[in-house]
Amino acid sequence: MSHDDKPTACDPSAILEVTGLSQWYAIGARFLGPAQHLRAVDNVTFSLARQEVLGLVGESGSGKSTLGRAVLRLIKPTSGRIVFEGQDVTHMSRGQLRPLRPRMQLIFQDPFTSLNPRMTVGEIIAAPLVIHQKGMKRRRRDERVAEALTAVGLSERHARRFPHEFSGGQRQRIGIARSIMMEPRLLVADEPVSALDVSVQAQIVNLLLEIRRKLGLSLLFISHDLAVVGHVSDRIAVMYLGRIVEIAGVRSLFERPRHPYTEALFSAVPDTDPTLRRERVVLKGDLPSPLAPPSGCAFRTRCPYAIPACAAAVPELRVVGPAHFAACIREELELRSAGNR
Amino acid sequence: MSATLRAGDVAMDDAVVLADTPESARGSRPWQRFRHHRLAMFGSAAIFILVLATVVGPWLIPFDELHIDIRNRFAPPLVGGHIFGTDQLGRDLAARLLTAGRLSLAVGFSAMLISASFGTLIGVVAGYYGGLVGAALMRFVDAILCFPTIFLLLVLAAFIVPNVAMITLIIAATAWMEVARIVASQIATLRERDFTLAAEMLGASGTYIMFNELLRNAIGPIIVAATLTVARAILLEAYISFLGYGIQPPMASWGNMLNNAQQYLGSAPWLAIFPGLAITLAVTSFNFVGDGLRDALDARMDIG
Amino acid sequence: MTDTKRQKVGILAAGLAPNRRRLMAMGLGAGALVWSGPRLGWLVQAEASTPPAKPTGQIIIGLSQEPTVFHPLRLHIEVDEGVYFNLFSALWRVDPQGNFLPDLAAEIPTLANGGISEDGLQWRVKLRDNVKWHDGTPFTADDVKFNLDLINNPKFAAGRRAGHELVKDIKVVSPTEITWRMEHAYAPYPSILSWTFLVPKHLLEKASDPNNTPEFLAHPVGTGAFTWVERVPGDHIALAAYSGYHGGGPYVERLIFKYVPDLTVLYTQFQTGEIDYIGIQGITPDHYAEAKTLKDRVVTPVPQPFVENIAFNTGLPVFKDRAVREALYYALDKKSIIEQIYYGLPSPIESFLPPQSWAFNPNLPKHEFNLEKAKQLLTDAGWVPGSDGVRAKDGVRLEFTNSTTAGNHVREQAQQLLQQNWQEIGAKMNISNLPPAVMWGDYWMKSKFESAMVGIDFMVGPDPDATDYFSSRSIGAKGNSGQNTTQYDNPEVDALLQQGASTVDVEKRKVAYQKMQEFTRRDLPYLPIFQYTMVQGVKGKLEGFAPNVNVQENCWNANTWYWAT
Amino acid sequence: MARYLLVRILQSLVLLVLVSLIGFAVLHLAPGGPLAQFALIPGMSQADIARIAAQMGLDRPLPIQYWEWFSRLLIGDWGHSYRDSQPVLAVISAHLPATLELMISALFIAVVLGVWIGVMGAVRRYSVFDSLATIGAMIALSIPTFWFGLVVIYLFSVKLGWLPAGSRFTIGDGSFLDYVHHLIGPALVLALVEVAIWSRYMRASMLDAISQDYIRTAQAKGLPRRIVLLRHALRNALLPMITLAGLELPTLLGGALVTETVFTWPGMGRLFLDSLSYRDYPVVMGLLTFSALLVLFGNLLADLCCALADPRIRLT
Repeated sequence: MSHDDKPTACDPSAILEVTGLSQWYAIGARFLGPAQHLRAVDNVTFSLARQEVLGLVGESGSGKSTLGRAVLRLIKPTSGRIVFEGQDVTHMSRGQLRPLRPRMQLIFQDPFTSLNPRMTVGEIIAAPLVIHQKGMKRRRRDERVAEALTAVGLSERHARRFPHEFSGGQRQRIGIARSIMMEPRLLVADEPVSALDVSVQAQIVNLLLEIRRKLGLSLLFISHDLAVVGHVSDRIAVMYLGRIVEIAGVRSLFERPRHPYTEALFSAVPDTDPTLRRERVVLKGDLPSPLAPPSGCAFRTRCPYAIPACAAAVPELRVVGPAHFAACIREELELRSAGNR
Repeated sequence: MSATLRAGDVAMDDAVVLADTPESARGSRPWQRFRHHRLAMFGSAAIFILVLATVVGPWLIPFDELHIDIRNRFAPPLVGGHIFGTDQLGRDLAARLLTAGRLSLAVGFSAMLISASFGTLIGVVAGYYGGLVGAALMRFVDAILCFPTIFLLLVLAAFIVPNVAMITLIIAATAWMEVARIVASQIATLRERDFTLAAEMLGASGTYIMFNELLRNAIGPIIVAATLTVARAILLEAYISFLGYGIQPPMASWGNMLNNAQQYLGSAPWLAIFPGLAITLAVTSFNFVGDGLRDALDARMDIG
Repeated sequence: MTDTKRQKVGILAAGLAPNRRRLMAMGLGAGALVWSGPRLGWLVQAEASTPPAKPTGQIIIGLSQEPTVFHPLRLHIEVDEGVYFNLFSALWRVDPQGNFLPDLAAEIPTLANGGISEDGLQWRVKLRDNVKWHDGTPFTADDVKFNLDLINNPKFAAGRRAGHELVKDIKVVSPTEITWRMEHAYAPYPSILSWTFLVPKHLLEKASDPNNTPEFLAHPVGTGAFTWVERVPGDHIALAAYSGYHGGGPYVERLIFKYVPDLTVLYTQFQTGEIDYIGIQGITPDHYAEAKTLKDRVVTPVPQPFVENIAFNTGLPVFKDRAVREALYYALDKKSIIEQIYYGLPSPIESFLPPQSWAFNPNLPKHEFNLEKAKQLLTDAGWVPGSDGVRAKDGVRLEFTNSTTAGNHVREQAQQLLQQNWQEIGAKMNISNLPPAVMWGDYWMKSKFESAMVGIDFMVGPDPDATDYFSSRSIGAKGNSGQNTTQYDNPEVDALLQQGASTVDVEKRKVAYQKMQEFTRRDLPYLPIFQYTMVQGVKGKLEGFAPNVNVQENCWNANTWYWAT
Repeated sequence: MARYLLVRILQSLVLLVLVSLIGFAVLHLAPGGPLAQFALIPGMSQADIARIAAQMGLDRPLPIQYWEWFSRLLIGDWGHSYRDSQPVLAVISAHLPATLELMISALFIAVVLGVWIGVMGAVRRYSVFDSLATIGAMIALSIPTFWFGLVVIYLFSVKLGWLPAGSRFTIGDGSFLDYVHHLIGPALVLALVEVAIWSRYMRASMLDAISQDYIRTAQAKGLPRRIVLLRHALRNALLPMITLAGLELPTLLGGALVTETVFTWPGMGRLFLDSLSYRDYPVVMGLLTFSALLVLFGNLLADLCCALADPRIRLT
């Protein structure tokens, strides 16, 4: 495999490049007493092309959300490098980031807590304008709010209401309206539908895709639901215990997963009958504590294909197919794909 | 641009539902709860009457509260047209009681405004920034809370030239910590909410987040604390005036009327009884209202 | 309550030693010392009933201030001296008639007996030989020398040095005889010695720092009629009879000084009999009428040398004009203040001296309450009312603040009455009262006040010499040492003060001071209001009690008190 | 546990330094001083005053004065009173028993009455008793302590003559009964506010306890209501009250000051007021520091008791 095949390559068309990103948290670092480190994100490298939709999938606790927030620089990464639109944002201060904020936005998982309960919907959606376009006339602002509300399928009459008067799906629309107000180039959607009723999920996903198409933005779509991710994404990255274990185009990944964990995730995806859905049924045991991850391949403790060598070293992401990378030493495995169960 | 998206582009079945939601449902719930709180309503009425009486009352009484009639000292209630009697200088007690109330209530309100604003400021900053700044501020609050209020108040009062503004200030200086604590803990919790992160994501400054986003969520507890602070401030004014460090003559406050009255407890008890009842009534009313507001604005019931 | 104490401090601050000065005026100053016999317990003989054979019972003295300093030479306040009289002894003490009575001294030194030389410079004091400190150690002339040296020790925080600093060449001739030389003649010195209580050399000489004697301060040892028992801080001090006392008595087992900070409670306890004697501030005027009717209680108003004044800071433009001061005096309703606010107890006065002083001028113009005259005076002097009724002249408004010790209720009442009086003639007075620790500091001493309500005893030492208060060379605001805080500056008064101080001829002095009182009555740097009267109460069955205007505390002779059986 | 204790004690020490710094600054930056009232003593020259000020160390720069005071404090020397030259600690400890006597008896009344009223109120929620107790507590919290004291004195001392008007004991009597007789008035007055606070907290705590699942389970099992309430609910409801005792210390201390003033009680409050008006800096500083220590200690003790009594609370 050549050096160029590595996903770390500097790509001028990429809107976001992440290199060796780690996010550790010190736990128990109190006055007196030793600290432990929680490796929420550990040495993650990927890039996101313009207008591309990258799905990020993994169990809860795998570090997806942390990664999402780290690339947006809502938190300061422990190490690594984040380049957004050619600018190194890794060490920027809050003040330095402020002018970049309109171009990168986040959609939250929980539409109940991400909207300020004491602000009207109008105020919430107008907030970006208040912050970044201070000189804007109030009437113009109201117009923009009305447009945004209409764009996400709400009515301008709703601007005077408070978030708690809305359903979950509606709230998520409000959140989306807010995040697209400043026409971002990068949108990170952090489990945008997982808190919603199944019936509403599709609407929101479709709204997101619609917006992506209209605005031509890049989307980092984070979800634990492989089916949703598969529906939305161009490419998918699979995370396990803070690391990306496999990253590939949707078709390639769905047809031929190259990491046992990806296979396990497929097994959890409901087929046609939602009542059969039982997540991670093939995995033994619980997710290991991120405070003390297993040596070598972190997945080996739950992997049906684990061999002693798996414990030796942390497997690197390697090219296993066209634009298909996986971090498993057992390349020979023929894993079941999404279809054949 | 968002304008290029039209409503029809996406399915919006769930969006249609809320067309009929009653307008401003949120605004009325606490108010209804408050209106059903009998003591709070009693308190509100009493405060209204007190304020009205102290503002308008002095004009309705045919005596000037400062006019000394030295030969008519210690007239008992109802004698010579003085419904509450006269004081040690022959001044009409009712007139003095009302103008004193004006001052005591004004001191209470102003001290509340100052202490609530300052406490809120400290609390918001401490709660939002946390870390070293927050810890330093909250330790400062703790340190001041270590003093029994009266001790602190007296130490301050013993060293200033007593006038209304200074008295108000020192009362405020000993009453802001509670608000600061409440606000700090509220803000610290709110700070962890996603909407704070959302604001940060929008590129909002710390000041914007603190005062535009977070503060409005802590307003309920602040209002409750502020109401109770008025009650406290009225009491504190009475305490320091009683101990001789408060409002100076000839201006009357309920506290210094009591201070002057205790000497005549045996011979002219009405001098002590009426101001004492006035203080109790005012303070109780504010406490009732505060209690009612606490129930009505209970954050758990309301925040999304 | 606190304010009662502060009220006291206010008066206190006006002069710590009121009564004894009159004694000097009558005694040494007038050159008419009356000798009494060598026995101290003479009063006993005057009593009808007889004291018990051995000390019986206890007496509780109620005080509104707490005695705290038990080293009599240190900085202390008036109330502490009540304890000193019974715990310690001075060389001599003074009786109600103003006579000196030998105490530790065997006799009073005079010109006649050769104790004081013609020029007043050489002193010789003979001491008793039968005096023992409470711990049994004999008292000798060395103790006297030690005390005089201690007062002048620069390292010692002595309360007052006036008079003592003139003492030089102290020689202990024998254990019962001591001599010294005065730097110059100082007539009041015998009086000063009458309240200079002596402390034991043998207990204090070893202290390397004379200020640091915690053992002595906690358990003072003296030669008085009572020994130290205990002090319960904030509550009381207990003394017990000293069997080895050199004078008459004591006839009670215990003497207790009880601290009751609230005058009303103090009175209530006197009423119920918990307290046998009320001292210092006495019974408040509003309780006087009721107190007189109490059974088995003797309640007496006792005149004091304090004069209640309104002091003007004549350094201010508004008070420079004598017409203003005069008009304010005309507009002062003295009668109402005295009769209503003070229940008619104190007596009106025109001078800064009490009528009991030999230099008192009884022929000063009488005060007249006349608002019309006051207005006329102001109008004539060019003070015309402005739109708000307040007069002004040449851009100076007739508006000023009046200050006194905050929390003194009765004074505050008088202030408010004055405020109303003066408002009627177009003078605006604002009340700005201050805590005592602020009021009597630079604010008063350096003339930073505008006007003040203050009770002052103007006499210094034995006589009416008020140089400290009226001489233009005593203005603290101008860097001088003195208490001319009104900044009164009158060359004629300066001359009269000089004249009065430089002669020993009493008649000549009297002329000078009487003339001077005419000037102060005319110029009115102070508006004299009244002479203070204290109402003291004592249980009827307490025998031997003798009010004494010449001392701080009427328990001056508690060694002879006893309960009638 | 030991680590928690250590951390808390260190925190408290930091607070103590802050407290003393604030107190010192306020005291010394204010106008006036301890010698002002001696300035008018006849024969006392301004040079004399300056000399005494220097002997007392009052002429040195404030930071140095503070450092001297503080460094002595560290070795247990709290300085000497300007008034009676006694060590500050001795002065305070001489006034302490009177205050403690008052505070403890008031607290006793408050705990007994407050817990009873609170429990009854919670058990018979919304009954007439409960409503009256609620209103009563609110009014009690609103009555100025000193005024209530005056009313008590007026009624029981002046009018009825049942109680003494002040002081801690009759000199010459001093029997236990005499002490109790004197204590009744001030203790009742001081207890008033505390009863209100305790009953309010107790009611809330008891309501909380009653609504717990296991209480309902116990009731469902048919255990007599009385037993359930007393044995299970009350025990759990009392737990948070331990903390209250610690947190209420400043209020109690402040209340004691006012009560002592009204009843001329020779305690720390009295001492504080006297020392303030004499500008007796060492004693005022000592009292501030001492009360802060007391408060900090109370809080710490409350936390510890709570932790020891309830294993669910982890001290981290």
